[in-house]
Amino acid sequence: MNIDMKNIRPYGDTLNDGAVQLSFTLPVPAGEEAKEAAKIMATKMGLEDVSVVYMADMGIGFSFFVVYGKSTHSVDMTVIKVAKVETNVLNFYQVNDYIREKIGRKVSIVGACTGTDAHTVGLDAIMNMKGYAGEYGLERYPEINAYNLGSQVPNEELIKKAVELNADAILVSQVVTQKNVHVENLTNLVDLLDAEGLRDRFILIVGGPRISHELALELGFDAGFSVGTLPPEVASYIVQTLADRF
Amino acid sequence: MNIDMKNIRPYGDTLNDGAVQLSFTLPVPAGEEAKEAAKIMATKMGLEDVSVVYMADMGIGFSFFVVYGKSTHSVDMTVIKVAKVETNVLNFYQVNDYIREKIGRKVSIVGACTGTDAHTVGLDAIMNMKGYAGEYGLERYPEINAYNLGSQVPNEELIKKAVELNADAILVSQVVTQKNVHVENLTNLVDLLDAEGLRDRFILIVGGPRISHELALELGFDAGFSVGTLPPEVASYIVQTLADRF
Amino acid sequence: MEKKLNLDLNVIQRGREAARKIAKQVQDDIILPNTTVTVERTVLRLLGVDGVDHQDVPLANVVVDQVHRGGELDKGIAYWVGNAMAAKKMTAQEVAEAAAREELHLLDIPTVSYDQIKQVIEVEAKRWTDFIFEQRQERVNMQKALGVGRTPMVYVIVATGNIYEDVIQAQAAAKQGADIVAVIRTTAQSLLDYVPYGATTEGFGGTYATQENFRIMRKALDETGQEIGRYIHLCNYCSGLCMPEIAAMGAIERLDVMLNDAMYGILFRDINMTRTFVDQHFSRMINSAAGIIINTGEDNYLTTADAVEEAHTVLASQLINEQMALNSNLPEEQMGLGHAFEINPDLEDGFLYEIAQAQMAREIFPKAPLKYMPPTKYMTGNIFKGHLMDALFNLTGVLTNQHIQLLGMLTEAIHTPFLQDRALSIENAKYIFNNARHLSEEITFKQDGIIQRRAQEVLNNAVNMLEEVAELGLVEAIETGMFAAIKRPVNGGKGLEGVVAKADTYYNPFYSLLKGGVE
Amino acid sequence: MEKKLNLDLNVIQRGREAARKIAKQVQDDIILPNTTVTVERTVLRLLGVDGVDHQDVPLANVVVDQVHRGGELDKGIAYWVGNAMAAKKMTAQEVAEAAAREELHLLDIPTVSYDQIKQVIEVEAKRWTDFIFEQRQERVNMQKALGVGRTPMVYVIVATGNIYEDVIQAQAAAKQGADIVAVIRTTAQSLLDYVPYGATTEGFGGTYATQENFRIMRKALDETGQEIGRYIHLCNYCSGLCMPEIAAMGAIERLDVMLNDAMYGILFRDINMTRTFVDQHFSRMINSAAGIIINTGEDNYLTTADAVEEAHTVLASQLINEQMALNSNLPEEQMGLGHAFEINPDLEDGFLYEIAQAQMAREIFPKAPLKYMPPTKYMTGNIFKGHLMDALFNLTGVLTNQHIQLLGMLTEAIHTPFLQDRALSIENAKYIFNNARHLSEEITFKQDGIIQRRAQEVLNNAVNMLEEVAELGLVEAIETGMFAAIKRPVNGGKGLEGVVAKADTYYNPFYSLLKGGVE
Ligand code: B12
Ligand code: B12
Ligand SMILES: Cc1ncc(COP(=O)(O)O)c(C=O)c1O
Ligand SMILES: Cc1ncc(COP(=O)(O)O)c(C=O)c1O
Repeated sequence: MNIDMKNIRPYGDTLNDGAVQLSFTLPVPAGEEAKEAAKIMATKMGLEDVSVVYMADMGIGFSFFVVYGKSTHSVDMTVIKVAKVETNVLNFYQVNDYIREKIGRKVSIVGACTGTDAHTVGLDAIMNMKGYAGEYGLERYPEINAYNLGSQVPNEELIKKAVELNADAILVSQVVTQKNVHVENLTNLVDLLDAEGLRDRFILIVGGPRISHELALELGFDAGFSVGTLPPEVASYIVQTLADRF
Repeated sequence: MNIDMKNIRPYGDTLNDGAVQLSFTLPVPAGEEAKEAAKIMATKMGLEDVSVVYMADMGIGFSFFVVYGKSTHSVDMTVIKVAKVETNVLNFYQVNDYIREKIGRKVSIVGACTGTDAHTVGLDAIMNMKGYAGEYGLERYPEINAYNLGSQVPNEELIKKAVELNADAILVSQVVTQKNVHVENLTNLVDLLDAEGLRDRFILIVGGPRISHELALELGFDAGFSVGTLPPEVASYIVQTLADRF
Repeated sequence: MEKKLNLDLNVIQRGREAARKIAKQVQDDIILPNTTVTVERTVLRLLGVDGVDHQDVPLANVVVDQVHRGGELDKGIAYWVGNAMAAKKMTAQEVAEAAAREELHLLDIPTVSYDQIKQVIEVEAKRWTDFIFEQRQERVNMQKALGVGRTPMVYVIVATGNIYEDVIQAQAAAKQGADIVAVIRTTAQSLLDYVPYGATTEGFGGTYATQENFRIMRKALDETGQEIGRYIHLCNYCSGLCMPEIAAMGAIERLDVMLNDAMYGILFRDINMTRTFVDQHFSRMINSAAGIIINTGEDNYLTTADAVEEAHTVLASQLINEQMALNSNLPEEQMGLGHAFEINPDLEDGFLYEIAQAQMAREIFPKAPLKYMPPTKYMTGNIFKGHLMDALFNLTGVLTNQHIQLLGMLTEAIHTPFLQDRALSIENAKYIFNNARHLSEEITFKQDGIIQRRAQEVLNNAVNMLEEVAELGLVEAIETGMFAAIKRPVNGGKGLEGVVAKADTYYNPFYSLLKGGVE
Repeated sequence: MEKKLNLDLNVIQRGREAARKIAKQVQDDIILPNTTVTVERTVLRLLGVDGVDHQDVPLANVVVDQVHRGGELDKGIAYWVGNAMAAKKMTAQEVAEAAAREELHLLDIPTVSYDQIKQVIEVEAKRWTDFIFEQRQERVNMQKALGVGRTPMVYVIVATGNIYEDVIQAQAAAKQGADIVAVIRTTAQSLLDYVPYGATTEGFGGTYATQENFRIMRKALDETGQEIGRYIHLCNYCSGLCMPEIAAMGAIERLDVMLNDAMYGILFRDINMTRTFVDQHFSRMINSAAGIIINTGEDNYLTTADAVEEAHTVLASQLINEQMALNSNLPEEQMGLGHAFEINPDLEDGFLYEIAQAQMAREIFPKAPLKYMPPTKYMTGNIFKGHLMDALFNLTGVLTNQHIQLLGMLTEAIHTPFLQDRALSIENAKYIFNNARHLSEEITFKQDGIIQRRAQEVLNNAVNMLEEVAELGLVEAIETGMFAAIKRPVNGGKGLEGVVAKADTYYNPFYSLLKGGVE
């Protein structure tokens, strides 16, 4: 197929047909007018050949719609550049060897779910002995001293501990993102570190299902990890960045 | 709630939050760049706070996405006017009484699935004795002579039959809409009728799941019926329009 | 397989007996005495005739039409073409080409002896039947080498209208987990009395079934099969006015599955009865020899009728299809008898009735690779609800050990499947098949419960209907609208002009050659 | 109810016995000897104390803090407030208001006789317990008049953070078919040692549980219930540092269902053990009297642990919750013991394991209104797949006769439910419940099959665990991490400072009054 990378369009069953599925609720009662409103909404989004294929009354004078249409928009793939964690991924043994060879001392890592966040499963997946998806967590790495502070840790306390334990890296987990609470909380951590002149002392990492590396950089972190991250990826990034910084 | 009818926006869990769900496939391999492309696509559609919540490889270097975001568009409900079939809906008995009183002779109706369309269920629902959803079809109406020509009837033949049977109304069913074949086929029927100077002789009606009254008017029909139409609605429209035309 | 429905074996036996009687009468009175233009064109194709004339008319049509117009088709085209071959020392293809150039009229050539004709024909016929058996063996070899998907096998459709676009969709489907890919045929084709030629890119709601299209798709699926290490089955439509020709094309191009029903054309396409009965018989002999699984079309009954009220017509039709297939020497292992999950989703306990119907089919046809069709009629634009209906359908499939699961699409009421619709569908099936893998072995149904009673009731109704049909004769039963409430007169319908009563000397080498091929 | 799992009744009996022993030890050693600040505040609330001081501190806190700071809470707040009431001829509310204005110090008032105190207090206490019984009767009346949804009852959450927005969502949910609406509580509240006051509009991932919010939502649901002709149940969280106070608020405002677990706070919120055990006991006495169904939180075990490996911890916890509830005089009919559908969807036969677990809970607790929690952990941004997982969950619910089905949302991994998510969820449940309505009565499981063996294995593991815990004592078991692999020291955790050893003269009229209320 002849795909024009400068003008990528959605694909249904024919190249560039632009096929897109939408669903949304409008705060108006079901009926022909509501259907028309849904169609106008889709049209404003740049869809052509709009079909409002389903309308349902939501019980309180609101209506839910399923809509199909053909998007007139296209995306230029050739100019997309996404910030990515660029270090090589080493395995458990390689990471430990790397530390022994290039760093020559144990690496200290502190992690926490900060703010009001109590979702520890993600951070535990990275840090706990047991690990995740068959990969040991950082606590199991002989060359790493990993400290998992658990949930709902205030930023102040996290910094205090990191200093105390002479951490090389700080791992923050943020899962709850309602009303952008994670952005606030993460910004606050960077501000606190800056204020105390500690920002450059740590490799600062954040993870969570709605985190991207890009967002992490934006917020002043060194790296961000998202859905499906495995412990070796994080360990690899930390040890190589650490070695580079020497 | 204080709903501004001039600026209706999608509703997720808070008025005017603009919440919209999207899904589509892009012809690029799964990865961070593809995810970014999906985000750009959604942004071009006027969404803010875009979350690409799911990406899946489609097996051939294409990727499927589920996306949520907040639409910045709004719709002015106060200016929406939708063409609707405006006649009152009479029941079976009322329709027959109406014919007896206002028309004074039997009403003749011819119906067909035209072109290559072989989906007879919809037309049968309106015409067959048995009817649909508990409502008798037109064939059961004592004051109506209903002729169902069945499926894949060429427009020429339909017109011939309508003339032959001195039809008051022609019912066309169109279910297949791929490549807009229904539009072509329906336009062709109107053209043929026009060419033979027969257009005004018949009440011209079309039905089908992707038909709207508006589309029907656009294409030169008198009325259009869609999903869930019941026989009395169609009968009521025909007899009242007929009486008006006298 | 464990029996769970407490069905009365005697009642089943009675049903089979009635169906056998029905099929025998059709065989004796209609099938054996007649041939058709497409049967004869098939003979030509199996003698190596291929290609089209300058007006794109297939050579097989050119030749058969010549003889049919001359009123001499009753001897069989093999006789006439054999005569020309022997007289002119030409191959069948050369004869056809000459006829197309109007340089040769088959009826004008002086006739040689019957023995001479037989000699040239049998050699050629044997060559091509052998090729079909080789293709069959090739399938066996490839399946052994690559392995096949476990049952219920995942069957999906592609329907873009363009064979090259279809290839992309089909390869994607295979990679997503499909075991069988059916290329939906363009809506106008079933009533064409010829098979279009070459690669095509402009179908309508489907793609033309042509031999070249078969070849292109076969190659593509073989490649993907190699890549992913699983044999991918190819399916098309052996249905309409060219049933046996498509069977031949499918046999040659190693298709694996074919839609092929003994009565579908009569009822749902208004094709003449005699034409259909004769055509289906010969087409099934070819499918049988080629090791192709046929799929019957019982799901069609439920697109117009109510799936609860008319459930027994599905079983009745399955039993007739079975007996007709046996008369074509098609083994049970290739009988993909159809049925469908089409009960109104709002019905209380509808899921129990679906289980009853599916399990009943499984128990009555224990060796058949049953083909289970998804909800379509009650699908709406609510793709979310539709996805759930497909989930219960998939669960019923694995719970009742269906063999071929034609996956439902969440967008059924909207459009032919998008790439992502198919992927979501496959994900649906794979999730449920795996998550409920051994549920079937775990569960038994209550004695005289809703499920057992429902199955027993459907069986009884079907057998009563079959006995009535046997009494009446199938022809009269169809004439009076006993199937799908559709009435078809014996002398009505399309393609009647292509039916020819066989002469005593009728000659067609394939009846015996194909029969010989299957154990 | 038919038994399908062939569970050994002796093993179940052993499990109950061990749990009884565990609960008794906690009752004797921890619960009976102690009281807590929230228990005492509850006493005040049940004597009619309401409102906050100029700093928004609830009057109940003001009064109890005064006495607690003075080191005299061990006699029970009823003693001190009763003394003030009798001495000053004030109502409890007047006493509290005066204390808030710092015009009155309870410990400085000369003491009257114990009999006098008892006299004023019992009248007041009886008035409020009677009111609770009236509310209970009111529920019965309304349910009789309006009818209730059939089981599995459809339970959905609202979680906007704003009580008025919650009302809209809740009323829509009821109209869409919900039977129970739970107002999710803001994430920070469980660790507050007071109950916020008044209507609130700024919660975070949920809405504050306040008495006024309860009242607003109760009124809204009663209205909608009248409109649609079905009683709509209201649920909130009786959990955290204010368990019994919230129970009292719920009893007064006629909530119907309350999240209320004997160990959840200890394990998942790091609340002190003694505090939790004492608080849950008193809270359950109130729930019992008010006819409120409690929901225990066993689903939480599976959010961190594997649902296959740790399945037995769910059952062990259910049995402990049951015995502790019995010690609070809570009847089985109000024990909404929790469990969850959280097995990895990629597991072969995972659906069978889910059925085994759910059916096991049903058979072991035949009278309990079990609360079944949906898949959450393995939900992803793939809303289509998620909707299917919820479908199998719903099917398991109806197949195993669950009482309360907390509906999963297709957007579980993304956001708290949108209006449409909830509607699609309800549609999912209604479709499946209805379509498989009597499946449960139809199906039996194979003797010694996967399902039976799985249930037996989980039961055995749970009973072994309980016997070990009984041996060790629950305190030590928790200290050593036997539950959810979380270790909590007896002297650690939040709220320990609010625990007070009762004096011999400890006075709390409600222990006896509430006990008397239930048959
Ligand atoms: C389990 C769970 C809980 C458990 C948490 C138990 C525990 N100890 O963690 C309990 C039941 C306690 C809970 C409670 C709540 N939850 Co919750 N919960 C979930 C659930 C079901 C799964 C989360 C999970 O464990 N995922 C599995 C892990 C492995 O994935 P992960 O976190 O993404 O981690 C991976 C990567 O992101 C990355 N990663 C994550 N962190 C880090 C850190 C670093 C440094 C690195 C390198 C990588 C990394 O690596 C991990 C492994 O690959 C989700 C829904 C869902 N399916 O996602 C809701 C969800 C996250 N919860 C939610 C909410 C709202 C709550 C509550 C606030 C509800 C309430 N009002 O009571 C409470 C309060 C909790 C609080 N104060 O934070 C919402 C969040 C909505 C939003 N977007 O803001 C969700 C999405 C559910 C929903 N739809 O409403 N929850
Ligand atoms: C049943 C069915 C069939 C049956 C038809 C049997 C028959 N005798 O009608 C069979 C199996 C034969 C069939 C075949 C095909 N079908 Co078909 N079929 C359907 C199906 C499942 C249901 C349609 C139906 O019966 N609906 C029920 C009736 C009652 O609803 P209705 O038609 O909307 O009618 C109501 C209103 O619209 C209105 N109405 C309709 N007509 C009229 C007329 C008048 C005058 C008035 C007033 C009102 C009115 O009133 C009716 C009652 O309320 C749909 C999928 C779906 N769930 O919608 C696909 C569908 C319509 N089919 C489709 C296709 C592509 C085909 C084929 C072309 C596939 C192929 N290549 O083989 C073939 C060819 C048929 C052809 N030549 O037209 C597509 C159409 C895609 C598109 N948008 O173009 C669909 C959507 C499936 C899909 N996703 O691919 N099909
Ligand atoms: C046996 C059979 N043949 C053919 C078809 C396809 O339709 P057409 O006749 O248009 O090829 C079907 C459709 O369901 C079928 O079941
Ligand atoms: C018993 C119980 N209480 C409370 C909660 C809610 O959490 P929180 O402690 O934040 O109120 C849950 C959550 O699942 C629970 O199961």
